[in-house]
Amino acid sequence: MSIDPVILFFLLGLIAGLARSDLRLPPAIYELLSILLLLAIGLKGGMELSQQQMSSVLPQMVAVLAMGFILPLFVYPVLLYIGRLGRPDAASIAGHYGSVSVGTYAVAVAFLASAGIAFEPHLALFLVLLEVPAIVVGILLARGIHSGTRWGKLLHEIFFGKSIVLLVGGLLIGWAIGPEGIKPLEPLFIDSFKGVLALFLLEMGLIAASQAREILQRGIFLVAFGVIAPIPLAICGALLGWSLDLSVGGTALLATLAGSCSYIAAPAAMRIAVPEANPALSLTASLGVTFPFNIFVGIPIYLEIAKRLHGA
Amino acid sequence: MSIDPVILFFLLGLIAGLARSDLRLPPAIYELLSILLLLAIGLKGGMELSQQQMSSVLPQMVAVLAMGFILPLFVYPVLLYIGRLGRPDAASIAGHYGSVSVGTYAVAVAFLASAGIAFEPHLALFLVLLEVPAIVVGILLARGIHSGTRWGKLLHEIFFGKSIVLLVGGLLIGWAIGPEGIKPLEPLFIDSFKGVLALFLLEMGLIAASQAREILQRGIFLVAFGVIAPIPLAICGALLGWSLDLSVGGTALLATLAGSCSYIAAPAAMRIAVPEANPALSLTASLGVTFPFNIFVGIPIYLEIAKRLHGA
Amino acid sequence: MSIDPVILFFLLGLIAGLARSDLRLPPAIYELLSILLLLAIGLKGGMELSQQQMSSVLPQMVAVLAMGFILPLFVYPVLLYIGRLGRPDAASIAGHYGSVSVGTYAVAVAFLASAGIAFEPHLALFLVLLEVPAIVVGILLARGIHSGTRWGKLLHEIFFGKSIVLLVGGLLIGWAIGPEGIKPLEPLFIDSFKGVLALFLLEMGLIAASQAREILQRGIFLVAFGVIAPIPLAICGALLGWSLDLSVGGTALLATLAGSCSYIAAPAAMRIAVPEANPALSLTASLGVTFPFNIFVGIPIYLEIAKRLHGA
Amino acid sequence: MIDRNFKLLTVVTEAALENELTEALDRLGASGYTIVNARGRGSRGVRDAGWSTSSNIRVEVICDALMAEKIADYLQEHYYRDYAMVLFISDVGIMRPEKF
Amino acid sequence: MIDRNFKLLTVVTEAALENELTEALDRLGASGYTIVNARGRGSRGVRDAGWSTSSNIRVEVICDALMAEKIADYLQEHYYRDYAMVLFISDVGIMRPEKF
Amino acid sequence: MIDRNFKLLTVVTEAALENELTEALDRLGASGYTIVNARGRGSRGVRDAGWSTSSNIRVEVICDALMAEKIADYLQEHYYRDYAMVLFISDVGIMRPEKF
Ligand SMILES: Nc1ncnc2c1ncn2[C@@H]1O[C@H](COP(=O)(O)O)[C@@H](O)[C@H]1O
Ligand SMILES: Nc1ncnc2c1ncn2[C@@H]1O[C@H](COP(=O)(O)O)[C@@H](O)[C@H]1O
Ligand SMILES: Nc1ncnc2c1ncn2[C@@H]1O[C@H](COP(=O)(O)O)[C@@H](O)[C@H]1O
Ligand code: NA
Ligand code: NA
Ligand code: NA
Repeated sequence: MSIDPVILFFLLGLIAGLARSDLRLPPAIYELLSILLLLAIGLKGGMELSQQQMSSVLPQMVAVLAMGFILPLFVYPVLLYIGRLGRPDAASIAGHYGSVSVGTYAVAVAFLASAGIAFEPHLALFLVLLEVPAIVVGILLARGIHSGTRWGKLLHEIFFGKSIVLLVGGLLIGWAIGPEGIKPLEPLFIDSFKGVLALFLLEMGLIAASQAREILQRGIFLVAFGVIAPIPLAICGALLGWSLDLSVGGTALLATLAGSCSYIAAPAAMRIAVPEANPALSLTASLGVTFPFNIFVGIPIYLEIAKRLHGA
Repeated sequence: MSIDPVILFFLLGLIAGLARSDLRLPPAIYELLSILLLLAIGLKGGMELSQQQMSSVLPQMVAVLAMGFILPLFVYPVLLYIGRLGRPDAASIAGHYGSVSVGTYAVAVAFLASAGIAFEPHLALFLVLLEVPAIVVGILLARGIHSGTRWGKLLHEIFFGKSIVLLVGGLLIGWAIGPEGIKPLEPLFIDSFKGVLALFLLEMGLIAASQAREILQRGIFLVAFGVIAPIPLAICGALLGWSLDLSVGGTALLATLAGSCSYIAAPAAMRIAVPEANPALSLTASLGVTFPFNIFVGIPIYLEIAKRLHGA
Repeated sequence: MSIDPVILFFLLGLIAGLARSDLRLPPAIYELLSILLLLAIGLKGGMELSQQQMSSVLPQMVAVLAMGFILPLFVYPVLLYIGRLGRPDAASIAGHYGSVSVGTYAVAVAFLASAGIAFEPHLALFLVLLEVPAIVVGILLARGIHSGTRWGKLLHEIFFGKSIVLLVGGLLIGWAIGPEGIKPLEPLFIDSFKGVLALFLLEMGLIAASQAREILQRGIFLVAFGVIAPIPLAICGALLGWSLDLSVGGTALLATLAGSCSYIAAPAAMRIAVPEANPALSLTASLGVTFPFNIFVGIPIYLEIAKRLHGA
Repeated sequence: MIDRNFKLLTVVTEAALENELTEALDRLGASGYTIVNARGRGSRGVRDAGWSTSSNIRVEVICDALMAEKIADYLQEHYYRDYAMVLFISDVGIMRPEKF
Repeated sequence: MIDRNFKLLTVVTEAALENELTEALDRLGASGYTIVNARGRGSRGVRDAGWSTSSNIRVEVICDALMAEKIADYLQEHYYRDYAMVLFISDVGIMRPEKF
Repeated sequence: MIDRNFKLLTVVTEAALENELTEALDRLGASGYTIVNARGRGSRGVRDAGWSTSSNIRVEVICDALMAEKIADYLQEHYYRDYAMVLFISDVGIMRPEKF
């Protein structure tokens, strides 16, 4: 099972960062890359969805949404009782791990494409559905229901956060214009996808490297958690995918989503809603440990799990 | 008559902005997109011009240039006497509406391409020709001829403003290298054009949304003006195009140019040359009202007008 | 011998800059463009190298590396005795001219491609090898061996400077993934190469123009040096290439490398290691004189030299 | 023509707080503010990234002494414990005092 | 070694004025200036955009009291009425006073 | 609640010095610093570019008078001769003085 080229760019970034190179992507470029990725995933998914009947997808959507609410509840007690973290930190990290990572999803999509394995178009929809619920549950775990949290404002910020807006916007546009309409947009959004992903991963490697000192300081638990937690989460995802009759590719992707953890939407929301939680903890686990673990080791494992479940 | 995909990106930006999403394109990216658009329009036009005889185009150019000087004179009295705006504001807005919008032109080009309607390559030249004269007239209307305006400095700044430089530079390069020479540049400049335009319109939608409060405050006249003014202006353009024997597509594009209004070159020039004019007024009308009106409603109307004139 | 289209973009930038246009590429975009160029050159070279036997290349690499150490030693006395510059300035400029320019290399590659002339893939390797040695020699010339220079830190900064990291990283990735693996990356990195180079040269033109005043002030010697020095340097490169049995294209490229001079890695390193040297002197000669000289006049000459040497 | 009785209050804090902060300044009655992007190091480590979660903003408010104290107190109460934040106040002279 | 008799004049204004402003500073004889991009809110509303027509710059000039007044007067006369602009002056100590 | 005995030291210098400078500040014992990108003009001409070799940074350090002098002396000794650099110091009041 050969490594996907794009992952080498993550490695390059990681090594450059650890070697304290002055290589850096300007913030504006990082923004551009993530905008392109989010729109591309949305557009492609939406365009393919436009050729499907939605009625069969609806029950699946409900099940996936439910999983989004439940996953952080598995993670929280582990952090609280085994990790002995304080309530805000445990809740915040649970929210991160219940939510999903667009970067990880994109690598998995590239991985499946290289392996020639198809998947259902509505996985892009599941990506959107899984982003928010866990964050809400994480905040609830930290603050309780009757707290002074300004939910209206908070939910607004989560739902209209740029990643949701671009994913949903892309989905709707892709769905509205269909395969014909998307043609003139393909050179920038679809054909360049892997190149954009490569640059994005280069930057992710640089960021992961900048977490290195934190990782050493935070000690063994956080690293162990970051490496081990994704597996049971991904198994939940795989089981759900399998029971929803997804294809092998779809099952592997849903497993990847469950096993991935947020580093854009969740940190931003948690910083405002659970300020007592230390953002260095969650970001280190998420970006410094789990993200690299998933793209190097996790995704192939999740595909293997999906294959076994389907008896392939 | 179906909506062009790129316009949906404007809608997405508009909705995200009105919903106060944190989605934002970094300034540097906005700059990059406009540089790419301007160069692409110039290169394409120049390349096609290189295969034409220029002698037939020259008289047309003079006529179009003349229109550029005259259009603001139609607009000014309306603003002064009906709109009851002060002289600087009326003059500044007249300058904006007499000049042209590159974004609107690009959308119209995409619209014609989708509809399979051809147009003369020198329309890109007309775009350049129409940019400056109205701005000069607007300044004259505001300050009179004998004022202390430092014309030398001002004209320099207008003529060497980046939009003119990139358009003219692109035209000349495209013209020099011809269809063969442009091939290696096509992936970035030509093939990606629609994708770049889509992102550009996303940002324009966000900016238009940020004008919303202004629009409500400025009252009905500005909105009415922004919606109504483009039509007679576009009719002037269409009549000129028709009498110059342009094709249906060319006529529609010249109508679009006449009906569009500047939001890059004119605001910058007016801010320096007519500081008493309130920039919020002109920008709100131009970006907040007329630009969206043109791309959603105006362009199809202008094409229809062009068709009628040509008895098609 | 027709001019390559991309060079026209340099001219456009130069004219715009001299005419004091407000055209400017945002720093972030300049960064993006150079990252894309460096990665593209590395990837392409590495991919082609993956199909070669490396054993034959190794002796060539040693010879090229040696040239990198020797070239600045030719330049230094000229600057010191004829130019009557101080030791730090002479040493710093010698380091610049012994090192290489990625932009010049890219233009030469484009030039050869237009002319349909092939070259060995390991020229990209030579580009990497030639970047560092001359900088080290330049610093040694300025400070001597026993000075307080913190060599460890300095070498680290040079070797892990972003241009080396991206070039070497690209080479290794390209080499690892080969022609098959690079396919999905081609739209962004390979197909867009010329477009990216065009924008890069636009910015280089603007920067060169900003050196104009310096050039006038610095007097005739610096200009003469910037125009004349590249020729003998390039001849050294051509002779080496020819004696190493490189093809005509390879010889021309090695000549170009030798005749080009650094404006990214060298200025950054010299500013820290030889602070007494006036950065305006070296940058003016390098960017303001030699770079334009090379892309307009030098490269065709170097190709001619290569042809003559090969008796073609 | 220059009124010397004004204060310049400067806050360096996490970029994620920008919205909350400007809303608070509006509510507290500041006549305006100026923001630039920044990076830095402090007791919460290095904050230097593209990454909005670990970059800073630098906010300036010109106001009278009373307002400066009001804002400082508000920030102290709401943000000092949980956020990377530094605040300093200096004396400035301004023109058009009626504006602030 | 530190000379306390200097002024730091800071102007926050429209980005569109940058060229005019720096030319004016040259003409008036300022020994230099430092500029950063900024955004903000004031009496002319929110100025916060990629968009150069509605973004700000923040310009600093170190100079003696006389020059500070001269610059402040010039700006007041030429720009205060029509442009978004805020100006404040504070006391600073500098090294190498001969430079300014 | 506000302690008035602090200094704000501001340095405007070449972007190329950022690493060296922050390392020096760490070594000298500054409790932190804030940096923004800047452009400008001074005795070494216009420094205004994307181009890191001719752009500036603006570094601020809050500290007590002793540390301010220490830093100013260090910079003077190491960088004043060869680099574009301007340095000024002003009095500021801060909260949480134990932090600095
Ligand atoms: N002594 C200092 N001088 C200047 N800026 C500081 C100082 N300490 C902290 N900062 C800035 O304030 C931010 C937050 O500080 P802190 O809460 O101490 O982490 C840092 O990231 C710096 O940008
Ligand atoms: N009270 C204030 N404190 C700090 N900055 C201000 C203040 N008022 C205005 N500004 C800045 O100055 C710019 C122009 O102000 P104005 O002319 O009042 O619109 C604003 O966009 C802000 O960036
Ligand atoms: N009088 C001044 N006021 C404000 N900033 C200055 C002044 N002089 C120099 N600077 C800044 O300090 C940098 C270096 O100055 P210099 O060493 O004089 O070239 C300049 O590029 C400006 O950004
Ligand atoms: Na997850
Ligand atoms: Na018009
Ligand atoms: Na060389």
